[in-house]
Amino acid sequence: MEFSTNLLIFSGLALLMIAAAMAAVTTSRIMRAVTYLLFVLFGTAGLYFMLHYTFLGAIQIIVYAGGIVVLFIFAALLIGKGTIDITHTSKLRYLAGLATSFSGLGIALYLIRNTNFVAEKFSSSDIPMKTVGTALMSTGKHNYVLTFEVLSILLLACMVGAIMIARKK
Amino acid sequence: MIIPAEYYLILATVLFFIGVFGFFTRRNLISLLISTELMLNAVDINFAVFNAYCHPEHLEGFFFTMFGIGITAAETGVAIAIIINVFRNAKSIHIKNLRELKY
Amino acid sequence: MNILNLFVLIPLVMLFALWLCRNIKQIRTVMVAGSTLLLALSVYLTIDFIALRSAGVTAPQLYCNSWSWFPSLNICYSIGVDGISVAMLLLSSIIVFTGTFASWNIKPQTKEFFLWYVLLSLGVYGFFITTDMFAMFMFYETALIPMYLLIGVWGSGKKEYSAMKLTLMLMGGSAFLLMGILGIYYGSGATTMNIHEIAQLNNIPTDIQYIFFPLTFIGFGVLGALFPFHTWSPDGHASAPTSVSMLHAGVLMKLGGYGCFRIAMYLLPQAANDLAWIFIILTTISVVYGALSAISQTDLKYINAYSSVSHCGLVLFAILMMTQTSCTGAILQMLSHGLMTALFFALIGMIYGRTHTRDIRQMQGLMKIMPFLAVGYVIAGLANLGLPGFSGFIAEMTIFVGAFMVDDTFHRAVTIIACTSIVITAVYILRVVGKILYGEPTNEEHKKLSDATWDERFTVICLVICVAGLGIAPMWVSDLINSGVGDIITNLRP
Amino acid sequence: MEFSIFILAIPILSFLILGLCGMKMPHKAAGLLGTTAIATVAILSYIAAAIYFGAGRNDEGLFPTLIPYALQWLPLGNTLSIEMGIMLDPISIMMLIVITTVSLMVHIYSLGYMKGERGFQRYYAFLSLFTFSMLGLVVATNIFQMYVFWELVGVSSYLLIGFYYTKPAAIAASKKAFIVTRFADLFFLIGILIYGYYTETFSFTPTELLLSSAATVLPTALGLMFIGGAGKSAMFPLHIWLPDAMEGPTPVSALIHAATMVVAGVYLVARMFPLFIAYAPEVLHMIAYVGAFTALYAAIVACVQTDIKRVLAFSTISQIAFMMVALGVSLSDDPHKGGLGYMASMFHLFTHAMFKGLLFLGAGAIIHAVHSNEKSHMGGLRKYMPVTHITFLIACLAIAGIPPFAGFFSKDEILAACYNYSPAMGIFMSFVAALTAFYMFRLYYLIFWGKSHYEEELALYTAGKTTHEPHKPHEAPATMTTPLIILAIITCVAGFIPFGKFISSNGHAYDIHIDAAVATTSILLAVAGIVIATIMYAKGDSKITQAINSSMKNIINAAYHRFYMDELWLFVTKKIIFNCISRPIAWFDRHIIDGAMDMLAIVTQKLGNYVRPMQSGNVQSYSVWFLGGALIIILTLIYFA
Repeated sequence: MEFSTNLLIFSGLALLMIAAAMAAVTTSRIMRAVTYLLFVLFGTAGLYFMLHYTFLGAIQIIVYAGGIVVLFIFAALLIGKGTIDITHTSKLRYLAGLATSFSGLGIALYLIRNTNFVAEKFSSSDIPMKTVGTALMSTGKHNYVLTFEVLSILLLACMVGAIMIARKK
Repeated sequence: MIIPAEYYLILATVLFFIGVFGFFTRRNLISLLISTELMLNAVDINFAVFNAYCHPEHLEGFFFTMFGIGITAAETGVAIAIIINVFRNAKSIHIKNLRELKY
Repeated sequence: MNILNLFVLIPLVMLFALWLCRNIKQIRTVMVAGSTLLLALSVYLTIDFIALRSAGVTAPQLYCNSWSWFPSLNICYSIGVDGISVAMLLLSSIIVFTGTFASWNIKPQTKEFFLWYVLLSLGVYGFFITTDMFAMFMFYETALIPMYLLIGVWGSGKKEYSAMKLTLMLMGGSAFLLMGILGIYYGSGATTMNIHEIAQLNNIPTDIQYIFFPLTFIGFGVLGALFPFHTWSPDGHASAPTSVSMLHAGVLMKLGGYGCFRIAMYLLPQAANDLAWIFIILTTISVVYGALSAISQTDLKYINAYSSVSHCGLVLFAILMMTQTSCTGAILQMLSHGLMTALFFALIGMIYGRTHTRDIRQMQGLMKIMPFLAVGYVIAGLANLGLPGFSGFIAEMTIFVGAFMVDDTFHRAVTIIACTSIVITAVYILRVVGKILYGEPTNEEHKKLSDATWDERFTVICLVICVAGLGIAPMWVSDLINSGVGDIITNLRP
Repeated sequence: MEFSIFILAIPILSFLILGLCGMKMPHKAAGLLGTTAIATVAILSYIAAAIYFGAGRNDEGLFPTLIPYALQWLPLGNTLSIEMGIMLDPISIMMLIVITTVSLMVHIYSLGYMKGERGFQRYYAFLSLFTFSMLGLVVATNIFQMYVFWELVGVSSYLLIGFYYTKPAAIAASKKAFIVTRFADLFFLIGILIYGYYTETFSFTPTELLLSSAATVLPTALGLMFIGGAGKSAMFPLHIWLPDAMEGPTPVSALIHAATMVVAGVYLVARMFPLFIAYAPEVLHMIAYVGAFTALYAAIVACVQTDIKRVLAFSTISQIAFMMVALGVSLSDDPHKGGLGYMASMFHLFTHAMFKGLLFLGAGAIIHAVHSNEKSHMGGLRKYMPVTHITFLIACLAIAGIPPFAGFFSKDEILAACYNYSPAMGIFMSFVAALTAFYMFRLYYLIFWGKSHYEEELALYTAGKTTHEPHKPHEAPATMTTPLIILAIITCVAGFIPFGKFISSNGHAYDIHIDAAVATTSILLAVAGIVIATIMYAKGDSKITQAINSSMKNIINAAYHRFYMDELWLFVTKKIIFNCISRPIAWFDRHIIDGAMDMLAIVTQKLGNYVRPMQSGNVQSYSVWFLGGALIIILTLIYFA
């Protein structure tokens, strides 16, 4: 039963992600939090695979799991002692955060439940790499070369900026 | 069976609000950043899901997610640079100790 | 070129010139030249105005002109004067002129002081020449804001507190005022902000008038020291530097009375007639209460500030009586009080500059030490208590005679109550004169002090001449004012 | 009569010159300038009087009322306006003569009396100002002009009483004088307002039509005006300022507080007399009662005062009260039918000005000689100051009402008028007249007779008991004695002026005839008073005096303190008005009214402080609020959508 396999995988991923996410925001050690975050990110990549966005999944793993998490780890290591003790805030604020989050969640879920999405056109085939490449590198409607270039420059700028900021005086 | 889009959306929402909760309650700059990542991630999922379920003929959500990931990377880089710098100056990254910038 | 524009242009040029000034000599030159020019201009305007009137020009406003400013809201820069505004312009010029000499040695930051001073006078002049409500409001605000800095920076004593209090209370008043102006504008349904055009339409519904008359009247009344909104006055005056006190009590407080008359009463005649009694009670309280409070004060400036409350109360009181005579009296009282109180504040400033105290218990026998200032003070005091031959007398008498013309018990009673202020005034004036000027000087420090310098003498003499001039020959001013008052009264009492 | 403008112009010019550049002048120049100016004015007044009375009566048998100048000074609405002008009629001419004569005498006298005083020029400037204002007052064409000058004389009086401005008593006295009269003027002003509104004019002679329409309010208006007059003329209970006003230089007391300003109230009532008689006779009689009480009160107080100027001050109050009584007892405007009082009052005003001026100037000469106001420093002065003695005696005889001196004639007319009104009033006033004779001669004996204070001191000094050599009293210089002599001569002859020929209540000539019965009684009573005084005081403190003093200790003590009227006033002003009204109001203003304003500010600030932590800069709490707000908005949208 194909569908049940899918559902099973999805359920597993979902549970993993939620559990990891919760752990990430509650654990008191940064290294652990980062590790839990890593699980969530991997789970997300899994979701992309399930949606047949293989390329996206790959990027997710490479950039997020491979790049960003490493950055976090470095930061945590660099800061060292300061990272150990993550204290939670005052009880009032804790409750306020909890309440807002839950009510937000409730509203969002309510909205999702009561919204009818447009016709399901889900195709279960992978997007060819060529399509992605063409769209990324050409101009015109639904093509993204400009964005791509802008993003490249942004990344460059960020790199330079990060170096400038973090550099020792 | 195709998993209904709602399932994905519900998952993303839950993740998002976990991130929100973290953002509200944590007191450490890196933890805050982690919470932010959670939220961004949830949003990315949504983009992909909507793309896949509603407009598969175009790849807008796909690319949005892609660029989002890219920007997240950039943002994290800068943020971590700042955090390190702050730590270097203030010897702490607990936000309750970081009040000098206000004045 | 309309001559009235010069009243705004000259201060603007002065501002620019002051900005360029490098040393105190240049600053003084600019100030003296500018204020003399303004004085000459207003004297010329007065003469020309009287000439035009006696040549038979009967238009309510002369030298009218209008430039559209913000067309979508019908805001115009429209100007024009009647007898009242001419008189007020003359008063302002005299005070600005003498105030310049009174602040001859102001320190520190002389240049900045005079910049704000000129900006303040710009607002005052602009207020009196415009006939557009919005432009009027704008000039009003222009005059208020510099006051904050002038008191806050160059004042003495609790200056920050006083400046803040004064500004906040006056700004509170102008918030009411803005509501009132908008109410009048929309209530009349007019396509203009011009006061006279709105007055001619005279179609503001009565219920709207009932709402906006109190707002407008209180809005201006705060500046006119209407009880119970007068408390900025003692603190503000006590802290302000001499020339600012002069300008404030002499001219700025008159903006209140003028505005009440010109906008609140003129444009909302129905409500003015029906609601006047409330404000008559308040102003009567002002008159007597201010005078009684003055009796037991010990600070010279407080005494004078409360005296101003009493006298300005009389202005509003007279306006509310709504007879031709009482309103003429009100304008005369504005002129008279402006000159007298400026003289008073100038003298107090000069005395304070020497003795470094304003506490009447610490001064004695100043007549022997500084005869000129002491004689000036006695003259100012006598003028203030309404001695014939000085302006105070004719103003008060015109008001009382005018107020007595309203033939009912309520008005009669309040008039008689207001009359008692002339006795109370005598008490507090003579108390001060007796305490600080007469007797043998007791304070050794004070014995070494010198009498007035030339610039101080000049200020005092100018003002004394004006006060006496108005008091001895009141008929021409009275004629000048009468024509302007007539219009408004006709609107009020059809 | 166009030259009459100079009568006003010269004094004011003299004031301006002396006031502005007097300080740079030598004393002598200033004094001469002032004196010359007033002499010119006096001569002009005499010429004016001569021309006016010389021109004779018109067809109706009246002296015409001339108004050589009148200009509109201040228009007040459509009907009313204040005019400034000059009006000449018999009483204003009479006043001109009185004022200029006494003023001239005082000017001359002051050359000697004030010699070497600091502020000599200022003194002359103020005298000129006073003369100007007083002249302006009497020639006023309307009630408002009168009020204007009324205030001006008030202020000149204030300035002159406070002439010795370093003396605390003088400062207090000047303040008191001004404030008390100002208080009375308030009523005067209200009276004028009522009068002006209902008669639609400030003129003394409104048209009959307007008057009859205003008839119901006229008594009120006139009554209020009288209160103003009572303040100036020191009627009980507004008299308290006058004795204190003696702190001023003595010539000033002679001019202002004896001869001219204080009779302004009488003049006012006389001015309004036709209206009083026609519309408010009951108010007029009220005036008579007030006057009679004041006369008695002041006479009793005068009997026990020790300061000679105070005695004279109370005597002045008493004599002015006589004038008021005379006006008040008038029953019609015909002197033959009960209107005698008007003429008598004016006559007494005239003669009183002369002999009271003389008394004050004489007192000034004595004070000048002994350097004290107290009777205990005097005694036996007749040897040292013969001229002063003789002139003072003449004045005392005049005021006591002994023929042939001026006072006899005028007082006799007053008493005749009183008897005509009611016998009770006549007897009462005769008694007061006798009291007058008594206290004046008491004063006379205390000053000029009895043991000489100087000789006692000298004896002590020669015996070596004191080291302080007493100052020998000496006769005053010629500048001071000349005015005394002139005034004494006037006092001797003024009674023979056929006063009724010039001034009477209805303007027609009236022959003064002396009522034998009244005259005899009054002379007898006066002589009785003098005899008692002689017995008691001629030889210093006799046994009788001591006996009387000890038997009536309480009354004398009370009278000495003026029956505690000053204390009462002080209680009202200081305790009630200052401490119970003004202080609380000032406190109320600072703490309640201002407190309310401050409270607004404080509340705003508190609110601000309360809200401020929300703007902590803490992004987390911002985001909580943000999300919370967003959620609320979304909920609302969902709810309404």
